[in-house]
Amino acid sequence: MTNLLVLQLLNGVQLGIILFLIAAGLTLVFGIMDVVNLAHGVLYMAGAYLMATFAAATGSFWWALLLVLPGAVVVGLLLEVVVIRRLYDRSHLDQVLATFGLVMMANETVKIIWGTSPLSVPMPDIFSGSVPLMGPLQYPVYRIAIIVAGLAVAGGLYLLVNHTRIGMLLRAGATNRAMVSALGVDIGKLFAIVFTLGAVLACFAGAIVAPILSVDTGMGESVLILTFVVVVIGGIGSIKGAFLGAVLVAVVDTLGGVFGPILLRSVLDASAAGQAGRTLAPMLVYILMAAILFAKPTGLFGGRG
Amino acid sequence: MSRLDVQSLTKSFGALKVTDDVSLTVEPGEIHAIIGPNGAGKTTLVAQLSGQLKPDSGRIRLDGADITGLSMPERVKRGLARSFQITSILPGFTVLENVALAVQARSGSSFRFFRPVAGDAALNDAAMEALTEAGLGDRAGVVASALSHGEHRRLELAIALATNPQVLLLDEPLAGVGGEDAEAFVARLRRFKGRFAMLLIEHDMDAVFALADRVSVLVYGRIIATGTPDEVRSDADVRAAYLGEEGEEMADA
Amino acid sequence: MLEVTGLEAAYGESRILFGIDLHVDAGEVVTLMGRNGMGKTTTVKSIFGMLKPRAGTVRVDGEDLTGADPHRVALAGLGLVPEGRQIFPTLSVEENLRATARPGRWTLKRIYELFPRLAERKRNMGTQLSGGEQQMLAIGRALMTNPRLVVLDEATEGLAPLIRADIWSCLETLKDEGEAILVIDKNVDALTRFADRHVVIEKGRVVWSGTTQDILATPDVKDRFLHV
Amino acid sequence: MSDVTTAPRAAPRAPAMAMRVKVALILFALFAVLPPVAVALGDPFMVLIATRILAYAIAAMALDLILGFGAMVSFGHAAYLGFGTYAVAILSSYGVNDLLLQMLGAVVVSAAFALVTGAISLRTRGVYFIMITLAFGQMAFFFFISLSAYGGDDGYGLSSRSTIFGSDVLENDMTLYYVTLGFLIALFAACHRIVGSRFGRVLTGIRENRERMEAVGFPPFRYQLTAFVISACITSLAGVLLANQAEFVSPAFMSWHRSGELIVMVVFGGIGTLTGAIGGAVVALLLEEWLGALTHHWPLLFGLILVLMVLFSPRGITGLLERTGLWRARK
Amino acid sequence: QDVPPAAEDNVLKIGLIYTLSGPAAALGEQARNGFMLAADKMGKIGGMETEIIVVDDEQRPDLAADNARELVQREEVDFVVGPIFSNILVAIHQPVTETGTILISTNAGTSNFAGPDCNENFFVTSYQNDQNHEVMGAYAEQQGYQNVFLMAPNYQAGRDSLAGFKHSYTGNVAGEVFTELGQLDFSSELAQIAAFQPDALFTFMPGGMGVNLVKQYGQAGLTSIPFLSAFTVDETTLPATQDAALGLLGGANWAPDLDNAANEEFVTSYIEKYDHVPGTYAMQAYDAAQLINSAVEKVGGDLTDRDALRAALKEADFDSPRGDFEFGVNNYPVQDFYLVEAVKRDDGLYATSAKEKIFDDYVDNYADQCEMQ
Ligand SMILES: Nc1ncnc2c1ncn2[C@@H]1O[C@H](COP(=O)(O)OP(=O)(O)OP(=O)(O)O)[C@@H](O)[C@H]1O
Ligand SMILES: Nc1ncnc2c1ncn2[C@@H]1O[C@H](COP(=O)(O)OP(=O)(O)OP(=O)(O)O)[C@@H](O)[C@H]1O
Ligand SMILES: [Mg+2]
Ligand SMILES: [Mg+2]
Repeated sequence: MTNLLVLQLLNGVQLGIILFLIAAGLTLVFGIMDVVNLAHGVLYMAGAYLMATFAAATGSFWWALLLVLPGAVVVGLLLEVVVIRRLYDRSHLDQVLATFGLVMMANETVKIIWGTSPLSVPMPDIFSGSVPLMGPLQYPVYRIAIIVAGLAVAGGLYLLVNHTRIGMLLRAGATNRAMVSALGVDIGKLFAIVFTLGAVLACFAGAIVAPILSVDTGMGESVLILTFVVVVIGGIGSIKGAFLGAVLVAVVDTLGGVFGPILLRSVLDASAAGQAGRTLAPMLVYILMAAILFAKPTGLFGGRG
Repeated sequence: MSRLDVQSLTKSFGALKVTDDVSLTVEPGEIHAIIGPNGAGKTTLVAQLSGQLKPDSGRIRLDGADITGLSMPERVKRGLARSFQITSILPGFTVLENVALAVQARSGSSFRFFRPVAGDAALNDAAMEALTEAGLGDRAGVVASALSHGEHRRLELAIALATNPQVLLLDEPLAGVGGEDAEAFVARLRRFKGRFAMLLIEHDMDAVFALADRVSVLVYGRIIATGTPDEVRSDADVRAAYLGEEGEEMADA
Repeated sequence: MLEVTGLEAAYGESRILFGIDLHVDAGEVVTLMGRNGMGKTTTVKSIFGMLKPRAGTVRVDGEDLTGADPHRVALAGLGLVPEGRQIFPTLSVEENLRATARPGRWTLKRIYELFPRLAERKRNMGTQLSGGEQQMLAIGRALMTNPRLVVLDEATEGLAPLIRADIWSCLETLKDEGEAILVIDKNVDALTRFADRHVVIEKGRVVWSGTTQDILATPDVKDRFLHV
Repeated sequence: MSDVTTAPRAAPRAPAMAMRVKVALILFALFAVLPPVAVALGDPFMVLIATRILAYAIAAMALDLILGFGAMVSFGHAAYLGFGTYAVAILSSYGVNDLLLQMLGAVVVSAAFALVTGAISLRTRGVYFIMITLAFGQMAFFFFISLSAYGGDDGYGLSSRSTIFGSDVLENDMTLYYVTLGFLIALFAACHRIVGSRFGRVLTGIRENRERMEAVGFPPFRYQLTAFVISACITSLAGVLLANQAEFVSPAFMSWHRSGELIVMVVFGGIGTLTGAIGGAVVALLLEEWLGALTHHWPLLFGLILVLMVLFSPRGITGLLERTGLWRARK
Repeated sequence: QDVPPAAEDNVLKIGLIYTLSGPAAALGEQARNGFMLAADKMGKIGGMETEIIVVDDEQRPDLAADNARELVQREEVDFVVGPIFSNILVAIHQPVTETGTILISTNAGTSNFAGPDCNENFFVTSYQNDQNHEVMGAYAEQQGYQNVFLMAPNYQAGRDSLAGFKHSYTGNVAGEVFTELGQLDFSSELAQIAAFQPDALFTFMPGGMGVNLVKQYGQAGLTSIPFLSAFTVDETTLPATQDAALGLLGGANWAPDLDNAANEEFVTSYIEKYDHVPGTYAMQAYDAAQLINSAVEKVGGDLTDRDALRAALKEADFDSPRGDFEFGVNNYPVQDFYLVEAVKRDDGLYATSAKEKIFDDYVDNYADQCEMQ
């Protein structure tokens, strides 16, 4: 029982890191540049599709990953220059509408280019094994690699935002673009760079989860809401918050699914517990978010509302 | 009985004691000015009096009734109004609507869902009156965001007047108002004297010494002196902490 | 070094400026005066490209920067202390100073010497400052960009008399160091002490301009245009 | 950060307001003559589609009441649409077929849910408000998903439409259409009055500057909560009508996609105008219908239209009309 | 009762209603392709001028109900064919059948329409939803598994699937887990499976969820535990799972390599036209076209006599790629079911392969609740 608990905890943390990897770019753009980018999921999907395409073309995971990055830069810059740039001064609702339109366009475009069937990305050989954990339990090496990548991204972003001039300028620019500009900073260029960085992060997340997840047209949408939940729980604009939010969401989800029914069975009879468990399980994440926002209306680490 | 009676108010931000055992009163019809260096805790004091911030300890009484635990709107209903140091208006509303809303707050329930408010003469007339008093009568139909800085200050005043206060907390009403406009402003405030009591925070010493019945000096969260304008002006500590040579000039004048 | 000719500007359909001419030479202190709502701030915004002028030119050192992006105007050597402070609320005091800083004579250390209060509050967030402290921060922030011409729009609003005096002496120091200054302030008397020239605007037009001697010689200028 | 509550829009000036009512009246007149025209064109089926559009228009207008005027962007409003549809399904399975009783049921449940969740949600602002309302919407959604007695996520087919005082007039598509239109007009009139009332002005004031409103004596919470509940109740009425139109209920009516679409309709039409929300619902649904008939790749075109709309007409269709002068208020 | 729409001008009108947008579009496309393949081959279905209208239900029941009404009332089609999903079927069933129009479901087969709510205008060319799960239950029983772990997404079809499995499986249930719809990561469930070490896993994970599960199953080192599934390992997901799915088992009413002439022709011509291996979605829609063809031919193009038409449909007189095919009392098929396994074909494409026949002429469990004769 304790073994299982520990293992499930580990699983939760690891799922959390995957979530964080996807949410990181969103926090950056949403929290710091104050742009509600629903198209973030699209970028994540684009990363996975680019990965699948390059992997098929080159036959190598590593070459594909290497090619995804410039591809992501192109996609990100294009999106910024053509659409996002014009949304910085607009209300969140305008941003929602425009990026919602982008989502529709992108999903359809992907379908036209790649078809509707899910695609596949093979696992790189050196990561394809598992390491034994306790007893019969094993842990896939690739997931360990993802954890490492996620931690590196988290650390890097935290430093970037909180301890560099670029980070300061971004935070300043989010609240008062005109003033930053009047003090001599080309904020337009800066925002373009950061949006592109966010796009690259999203594409990177899509690319590296492709070997373990299904690459299909729905993938962006299905994580979008979850990443927003993560960002909001952590507090908008907080990298630290996004990280903890992601882990919290994942752990609650994982442990709740496993131990919730056990707990319920101790207070209800079996069939009622089963019914209640099934009703509550999918709500867990939302109950968690509502509870956190009830207690802390601006999320765990959000200073601003 | 004092209109406003503050006893031993204390407030800290973390380790920083911003309000340190402050006690003061505002008598009916009186203008009580508070001066003090930047960051002394004047705005924080107003925030506590108006209900925007909760004091750590101490009591606030309005006309004898304890209002320490009341919310901001409840205090307004009892006649305690404030103006903001940093302009705070409804930018998308017209100047008139800004003031009419303040009138509405004190006249009857706002849970009325069907009668059109735009043509409500009772509200508009009272609002117009407040606007004229604040010298903004000719700008009534303009959208508030299009006012200049100085005009915003006057709108702040008009809104506060329209709530029909017993005690008006004015946080730097003159900031950004210059020249003749400032003189007119001071004259206007003087006209209100007697109609209601005022707690005035101002860095414009001309205005303070022209208006105040009493002046308190707040430094590092503590009141270091209270007295008539003349007493305060000649206080050496006050000069050293706050007035500098400007005080000397005035004392000489 | 700054030369403004025939500047016209409007917010949407309401025209505010009707041809402003004004220039500030290197090392010179010029004031822009006028009653509330006459277009002083609008002039500043137009110079900095924060509002695109309808007509006229803005030149810095001969380079035409009319309607250029604000950052180009700033990089040409202009520093702005805006009306209403406009501190960055999500940055700490020190970050406010450092974020847009450019290398030069003004360093964090000198700013803290000028405004010791800022040093005491350097970890506070921008919004956790008193009004006057925010004003100091706005001035410090502009100086940290090491401009050759500082534009101060109501920079002493809300400052205690002592600090106000400090600012004036600071401006005098700046002037001695050869910095050019364009200043808008309601404390006309303090300004006439060390400013070189004065420009008075009324309803978007320049109605008087001249040197400090001129003002002192014709006291009715103040009465006529400023009513002080 | 500036939250969504910073709707950068001017409060409607009186002349612009009158113009909007005029446009709404023109819209209603067009709706009123649609059925005979459809019959004349030999396409009576149009009426059924139009009924769905009208029902969504009611919901979008209700959302605009809080989104446009109160800056409360509810991302869980489809829940109330769902409560309305399930009120029909559940009550009719207990033999309560009367439309008005079903509406009463929908309103009572929605008011209760909105009161509780609204009170909690209003602790937050901006994007946090969006997400917490989403959370409550999702909880309602998952509750109905697991409601096996009514088909769970498969939904539940209605054996017949609601009755009015025992008569089954609604079985006739035309009657249903006109009843729906009647509700739309009546609810528009009500919303319009609310927006222009004392209450409405306070609500708009809170949108503009909450702190200032508190400082003049309005506690924002109770005004916002009241508006939230009113909006929820109106939305649930739309749900009752929608269930009658589709003769089918399903949790799909209350998924977050539906909530998102309602927001899209409102913003697309131009927020804070009521008329814009109705227009937004009509145009968005018609576009979907037409583009869908044109090509299976219609999302590409629809998405493109949304993006272009935002880029070139900041205030949605309303803004577009104003720009072309069709809507401009004469001085 | 409405009058059945007349077949004017001797045109046969058929409306296809499938999910063609959104994440599940691949399934709808296969079905549409299957139908169009047959239609193109036949040219004139039933010897009549044929018009086919394809609409996208967007996987939205409310929209689908309107779409269905539009097909029936505005387009006056003679047949509605579709959909993929059960909730869409529930939404369109009444609008179509109440007008006397024939509805042929080529995939969704819910229990209510098989049992008490069966309808003379409603035909199914796929199966009753529970049956594929029952196949796997029977297989587990036959293998003598005593301890099976069950896992399905938490929604109506998922709950039905586990019930279906347990219908023909009598052994012990090691664990029963309901996952979230659309779940991405199964590490927690996989850990549970690893901890329980069951004799086998039975799961129902359609679409992207299945792809994720299959990929992660191998990565978690669980391949030694038999993987029994339904709608999880099929021709729509195999292109994404590829090698990861090889050897995994499923239950189905057909596989591309069934050895009969009709199947041979169907599969080859499908691959030729669409470049991928067809799945059951395509096959069942293909059969729907054949079914309409046979019935219309039988009544000689006279669509006004509905009773005759229904009788002709009921005969199911065509060669199905799955071999034996006939309708039961409830108009659901009576057919054989197989254990299928994912394989890599000689041409490098991935497909399922029939390993073993589990049920012969199998009738669903609800047919006796249907009151049609
Ligand atoms: N939220 C806060 N957290 C921490 N410190 C704060 C906060 N708000 C204000 N302070 C500090 O409290 C002190 C008092 O601020 P306050 O605004 O009351 O000053 P003030 O007397 O109004 O000054 P001024 O005349 O410059 O407006 C300041 O030093 C300020 O930095
Ligand atoms: N954003 C705006 N939109 C429309 N009109 C504006 C706007 N800002 C200012 N105005 C108008 O432009 C005129 C000039 O304003 P400006 O701010 O330049 O005056 P100012 O001389 O700086 O006054 P003050 O001393 O009060 O700051 C005013 O009449 C004001 O109403
Ligand atoms: Mg202050
Ligand atoms: Mg100004």
